[in-house]
Amino acid sequence: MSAGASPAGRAFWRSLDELADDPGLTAAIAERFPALGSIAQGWERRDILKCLGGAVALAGLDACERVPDEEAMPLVSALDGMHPGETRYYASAVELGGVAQPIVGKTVDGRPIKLEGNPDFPGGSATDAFTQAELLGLYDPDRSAAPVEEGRPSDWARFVAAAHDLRGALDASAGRGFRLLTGPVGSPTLHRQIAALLDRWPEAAWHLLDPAPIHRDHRLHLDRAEAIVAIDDDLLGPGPLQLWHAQGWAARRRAYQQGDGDALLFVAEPSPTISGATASERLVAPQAAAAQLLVALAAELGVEAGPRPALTSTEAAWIDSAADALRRHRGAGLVTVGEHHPPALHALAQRIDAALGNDARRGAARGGPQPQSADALLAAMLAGDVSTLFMLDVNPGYFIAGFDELAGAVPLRIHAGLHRDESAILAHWHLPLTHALESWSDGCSAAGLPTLTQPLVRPWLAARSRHAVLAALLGDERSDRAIVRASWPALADDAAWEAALRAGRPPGDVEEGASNGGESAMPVEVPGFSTGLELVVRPDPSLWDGRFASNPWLQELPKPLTKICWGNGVQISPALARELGLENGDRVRVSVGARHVDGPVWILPGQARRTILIHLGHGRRAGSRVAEGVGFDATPLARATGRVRIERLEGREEIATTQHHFAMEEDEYIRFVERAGDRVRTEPPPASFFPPQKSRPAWGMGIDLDLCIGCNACVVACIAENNIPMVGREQVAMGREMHWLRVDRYYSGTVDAPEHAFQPVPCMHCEDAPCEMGCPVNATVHSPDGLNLQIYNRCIGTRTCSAYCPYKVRRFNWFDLTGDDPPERKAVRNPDVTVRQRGVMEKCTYCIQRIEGARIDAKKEDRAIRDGEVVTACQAACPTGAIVFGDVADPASAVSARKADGRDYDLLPDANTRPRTTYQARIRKGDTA
Amino acid sequence: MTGDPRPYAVMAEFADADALRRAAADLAPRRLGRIEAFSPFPVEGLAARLGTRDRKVPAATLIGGIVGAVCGFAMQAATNLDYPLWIGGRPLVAVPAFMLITFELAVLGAVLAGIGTMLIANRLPRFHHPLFEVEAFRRASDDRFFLAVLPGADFDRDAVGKALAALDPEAIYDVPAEPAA
Amino acid sequence: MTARGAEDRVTREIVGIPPHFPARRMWWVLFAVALALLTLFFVSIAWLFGHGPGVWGNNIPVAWGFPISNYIWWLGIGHAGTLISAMLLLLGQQWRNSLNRFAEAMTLFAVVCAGLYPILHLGRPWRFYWMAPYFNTMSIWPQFKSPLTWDFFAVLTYLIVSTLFWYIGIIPDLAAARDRLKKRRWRLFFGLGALGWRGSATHWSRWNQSYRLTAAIAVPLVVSVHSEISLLFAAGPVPGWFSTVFPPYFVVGAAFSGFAVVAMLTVWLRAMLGLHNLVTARHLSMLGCMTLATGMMTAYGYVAEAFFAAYAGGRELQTLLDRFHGPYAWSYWGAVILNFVPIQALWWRRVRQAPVPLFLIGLSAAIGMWLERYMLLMSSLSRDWLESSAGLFHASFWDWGLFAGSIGLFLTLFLLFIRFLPIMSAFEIKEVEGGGG
Amino acid sequence: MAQLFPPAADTIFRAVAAGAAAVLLVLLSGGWTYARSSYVNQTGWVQDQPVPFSHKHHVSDDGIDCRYCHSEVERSARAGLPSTHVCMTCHSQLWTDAPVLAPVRQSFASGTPIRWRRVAQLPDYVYFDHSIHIDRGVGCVECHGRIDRMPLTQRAKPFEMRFCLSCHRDPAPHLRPVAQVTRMEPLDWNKAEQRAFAAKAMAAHHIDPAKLDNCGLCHR
Repeated sequence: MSAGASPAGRAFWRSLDELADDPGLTAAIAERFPALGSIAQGWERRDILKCLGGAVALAGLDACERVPDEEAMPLVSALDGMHPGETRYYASAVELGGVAQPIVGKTVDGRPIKLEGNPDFPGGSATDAFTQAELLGLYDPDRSAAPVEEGRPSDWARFVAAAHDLRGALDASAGRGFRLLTGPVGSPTLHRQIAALLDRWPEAAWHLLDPAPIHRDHRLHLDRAEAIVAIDDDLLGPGPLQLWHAQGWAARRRAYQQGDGDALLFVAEPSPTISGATASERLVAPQAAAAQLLVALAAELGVEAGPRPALTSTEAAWIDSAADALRRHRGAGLVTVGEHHPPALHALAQRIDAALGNDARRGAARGGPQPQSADALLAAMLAGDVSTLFMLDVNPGYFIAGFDELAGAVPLRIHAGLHRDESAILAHWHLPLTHALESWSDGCSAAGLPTLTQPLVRPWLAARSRHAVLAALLGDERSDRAIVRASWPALADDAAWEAALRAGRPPGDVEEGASNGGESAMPVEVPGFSTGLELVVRPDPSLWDGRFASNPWLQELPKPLTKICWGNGVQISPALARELGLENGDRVRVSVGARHVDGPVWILPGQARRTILIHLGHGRRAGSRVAEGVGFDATPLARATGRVRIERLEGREEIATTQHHFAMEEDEYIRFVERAGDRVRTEPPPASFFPPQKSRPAWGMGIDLDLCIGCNACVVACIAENNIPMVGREQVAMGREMHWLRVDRYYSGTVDAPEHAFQPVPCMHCEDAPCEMGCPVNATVHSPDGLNLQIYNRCIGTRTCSAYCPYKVRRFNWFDLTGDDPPERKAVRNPDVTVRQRGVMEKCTYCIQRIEGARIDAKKEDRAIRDGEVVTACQAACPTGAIVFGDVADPASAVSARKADGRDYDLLPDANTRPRTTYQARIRKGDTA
Repeated sequence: MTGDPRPYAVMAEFADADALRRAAADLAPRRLGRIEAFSPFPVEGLAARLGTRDRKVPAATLIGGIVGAVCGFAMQAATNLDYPLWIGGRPLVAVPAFMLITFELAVLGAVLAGIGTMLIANRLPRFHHPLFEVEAFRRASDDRFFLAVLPGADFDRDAVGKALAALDPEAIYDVPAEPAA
Repeated sequence: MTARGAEDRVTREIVGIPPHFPARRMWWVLFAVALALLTLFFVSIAWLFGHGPGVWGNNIPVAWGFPISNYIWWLGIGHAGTLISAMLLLLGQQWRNSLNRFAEAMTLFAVVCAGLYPILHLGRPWRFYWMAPYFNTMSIWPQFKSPLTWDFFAVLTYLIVSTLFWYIGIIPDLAAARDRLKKRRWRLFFGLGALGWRGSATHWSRWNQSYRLTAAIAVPLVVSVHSEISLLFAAGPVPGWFSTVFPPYFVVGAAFSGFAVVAMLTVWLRAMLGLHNLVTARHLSMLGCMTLATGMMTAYGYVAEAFFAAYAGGRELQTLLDRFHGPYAWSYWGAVILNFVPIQALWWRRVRQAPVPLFLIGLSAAIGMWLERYMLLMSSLSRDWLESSAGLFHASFWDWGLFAGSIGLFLTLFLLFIRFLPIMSAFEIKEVEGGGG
Repeated sequence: MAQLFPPAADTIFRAVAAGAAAVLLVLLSGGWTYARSSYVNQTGWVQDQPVPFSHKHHVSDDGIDCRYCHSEVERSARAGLPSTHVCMTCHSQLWTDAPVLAPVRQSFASGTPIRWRRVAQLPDYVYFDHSIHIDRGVGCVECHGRIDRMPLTQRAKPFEMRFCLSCHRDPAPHLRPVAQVTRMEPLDWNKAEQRAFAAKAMAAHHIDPAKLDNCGLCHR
């Protein structure tokens, strides 16, 4: 079959196998589903027990069971103002890649159980997936619990002693041979401490290891840009800046929807990213073509004199419309290039902006000492100039291939980190760090505002914060709270300090450099046209640079484009796959020069023909039981140079994905309108036997597919809020993931340059819900306020509801998924949500616990629930505000306004279920022309 | 054999169904006592001839069916009204949806009542019975046919004996009454 | 007096089987096999209860897997017994008398197998009784608008009714065995079952009334039961299910598979117990005819279903095409071929009367109908509305284990039945031969 | 010839049948009573506590208001067991060396909590909120019974779903002025007065019993 347009207008296909319409497909799929999954392997002993358990469970028909006895242990002395069972919120921040993500942490009985955005920050009201998942990181059972010396358990006292001696030696030698290696540093305090260290030991050096570069010198204000040209730059993609960029983009896009200006996004990229999927015009171009394109753009706009490089017709067309858009939006445009490209390109991009008078890019101020590169460190180590290597919250042992040999030559190696990872096992000293949620610190948000980080909970492990560790090294006795506070003279008096803590930020504003310009012209060398393969290594959309590999929520989070969980693949283009006769899951070897990695192939529509993409962050070798051995490690190739080759290996390797591949269906799951203001074609709802629902309030949800960028923040937020269990690779492969909210990804158009679209799918809370019809025991019924309830304790697990559900949003507990959780994992659970038993169905509840909370508060004040008082977890997290929730019976509510939009439509109208969750069609173009 | 205590019955044995039919037809009008016939399989119209046919079973079946149906529907309606729950937008008392269980319970009621009545009216189970005293009666379930005259008010053993003998049976037996009775 | 001889022979041949069982060795071999499978059945259940339904291949979207398709298959087989026994009784088809007893037994045991599946398939089987309305401290009731509740009542009723029907049918033969046999323990065994049946004309007339009335009720019952099973599918808005053709389609298919299995059992018992006088070529031929007839009706069901789907277009058509050449095409074509092609041979009397071919045709029909149930379930659920949630079902070892186990359960019960009870309705055969009617 | 069954057979059979029926009946009614027994719903059971705390003494003799110790009840979903500190506010003056209070003092000294056995306890899948019930004027006594008459604390009412529903479906008899919620003696009201007040209260608070047995109210 072909991907031709259907009568309905759009023909969506999910992925290649169906376009390929491969006869061997069935066989391939058969291999993808191991009949027994994980159960088969190595459970024997527990099997016996479980069987007994089963027998017992059945014998003692717990019909009229006694509630088992329980003990209550009241506090000895109530902490100041602390009420048992009371929920408290703390403003704080977590850091990723040196960028602080402002949060408000929700704690119950002193346990942090949910992170939300901090609306006091511009663009801080939401969160991204990583920030949501930091919560689970706090409770990671594999975090290292105590210092380790020479592989033996040790304690801080011994380290302090050791540090004392070291200090003496370094003071004597002015710090000769001492090297500090860190990741990107955003915390002023940490920066200050490092500066102090370098002052004290002039001979010492500070190096930076940043495997996932992001825009640091500049701050992009996408909300000011009506036309954005991003060349191989995943602006909206995962990472420290995602939230900032996404909110900027959404602000602009919402304005455009209201008819205020344009919101155009031109993306040229080697492999699909969510930016490309969101773009109004996406160009498939290899990474090597970036320079060409930029120069061409410059030439087209008359910024650079000189010949316009040779381009393919599609490239030329793209350049033309991009240039045209930039011209039309002089002063309100933006040209960016991916941070991994050489400075010359950035300079050129800025010159273009300067020429057009665009001011969406602002310089980000940077003061104090700047780190040297990691390569410099490696050189020094090679030369034997390093006597002490202090690795602070960074993992060179994983990122730098062959680091272990080099490190072997260093006499003293100290590592401080959350896990006993690849670098920790190379070190003489491993020092456990506290998690951000249990530390004092500060930082700088993506918007450029200073943040304060305060502990939501007292550390329960013998861990210390980064500041305390450095302080210990420098012989500073103060508590890290004092250290941090010392960085903020403005907060000297306690009132100011507490106010700042409540706000999560010290007073003070963004200090921004001038908008761009003044960039000296650097020679841009444009690589010649090559027929060879190119390898692109990027941070993983779910695991980033691998720091999240120990986080099950993120391991099981389907990557936006591939929907792969628990692993990675060698992503190649359909064309290349055809050429090499490869199918999803075939093992291949990718070599660059002398280095190579082996892994299974994943064919990704819309990837540049000769580009191979591999995600970092997998194949971790140490640090966490969750991380180890998942996927394969791409770091050997990350820094390698030479010719890129790919060859087929024997055998296949199953890749677990949450989407399965079948022939397309001619359907309008995702509807499009051409421009803002257009109305989507909707047919009148088919007749129904049953009276329309009348309820007040009538809860409903609207999801704007034009704002949704498929970033997965909502999915992780839902997991965190609703105690959703993770099931692991085999079960996902069997189609048993438990996510209540999933983000579907559809393609349309051609395989080589398809159109992408995302669609978050929670429960539709149908008014005429088929699932309710099916349940024989009244376990799923309708509430007076129009919710489709799922009563876990009444459910007997007939699964009829799921069979009848047209949207397949219901999830089933095929096993006991929660019983064996370690205490840490139990501690993260939301006490307001029932933990589901084995054998019961579950699904999205519209966060009924939040509704009930709001209802009770409103009841106490004898008023109706206000619009916006109930915010679902997904809605709260959504960086672009695509999700709106509220009372659809109230015409004044935000959700009613959203549904009144001409782009509003029901999913699967012919199922005639009268869904309460509706979608707003995506707008294909970004301009009003 | 005169002078014996009154037997439970006097019984004649026949070789086939027709003989039994004839005998029954012959004896039924004469007032010798209650007449009962025994055969290894239902013999058409025999009960009618003997006037022991009744319609208890059909009546019970009908009543049982009606009761079952009513209870069935009432149960469904009542439970739905007792805890009114909103199911898929359906009306609370959804008559079409209730019909199936109503029918099933009607069937159940009818069958239970019918078969129950059959057993009770036939006084079954009855493991010990005077007739089983007669060795030959064991063939009643195999290939022999019996006609028994049970003593009425004015019982004349000889008259009965003669009457039976006149039907030229294979044999005639006295079925002794229960020692206790 | 040929009649007497005949009656006597009938009694001897049928009632004599338990005490003087003809094929003891064969029986023991089969029984051992059955017990082995039964053990597998219990092991599968223990494993299931130990781990949860996840030991099967089920997933989302295919939340129903083997248990439900096997449930429907077993129940369908069951129906033939009742039909043969009740419907043919009312139609006065006397040839049924040689078959109805063990056909009914087959019904009972098939229904037992079927009835276990829905309970085992639950996520929390120890809560199955919540399907029943009883006064509980939660003051909550079953949901009577759900097809599952309908099924619960239907299957329960069906089990009770067919048990009673079978039992009152066997009473006179138990009496015959009681009176006929020499050994006291046998006589006590049958005597207890016979409830002191004496065969008096009055008893017979009442017995006749209730037997025929029950038969008259059982026929619509069978239809209703399998119609309700079909509603389990048809009540859900699932492409390929949501169709009015389902009830008749299911009932006919059920009868078809049932007659097929009866044919197999008949051929087997006839050979094993040497019942050639009682089960004549005519009986085989009649069975062949029934199988052929219902088979052709089933074939019509396929055509009708395909037509409706094509006529409806849209998703229904999509699902139909999926069935033709989707991942489950093998089961669709398997069903069509096995159910349609072999039975065509039954147009010829010579084939109908030849035991081995008849057995094989029955076998193919039984397998074919199993494939049909499998196809109907999987092909619709695995890809219903949203492309994103499409997913395949692959049976696990424990799926097969439980299925094989349930066959073991059936065989065990059936073997015990033929070993210890009169497997044919002796008195009715006599009635025909002895001119009682 | 000898009969297959002795004359007694029928009697025996009937006896056995009757017996079976009786056993069945006993089982059913047994199950019924068990499910509703105080063993299952744990009403009237006294668990041995680390300290033999007497509500009777503290409430009726000393006249301490419930909220003095259960301070959260108006604010939070949980009533909150008092911290050792609260006990010691009095018992640092009174009974300072009473042996029965040793665990309290020991807890206070060592900072280890007292391990009480829970008496009023709901399954984890039931979400009961004290604050809203108090706010609506549902007296403590409605669920906890005459706690002021309990030398040793025990569960007064069966915490079964039907118990909750009985009130949720007909709140009227169970409502009282908020000022009176902690009062243990019955209000000196006759039925009419009770009904009248309830009618007013339910109107004022928009309490609609039709919506009060919504499953989602308690089960999330």
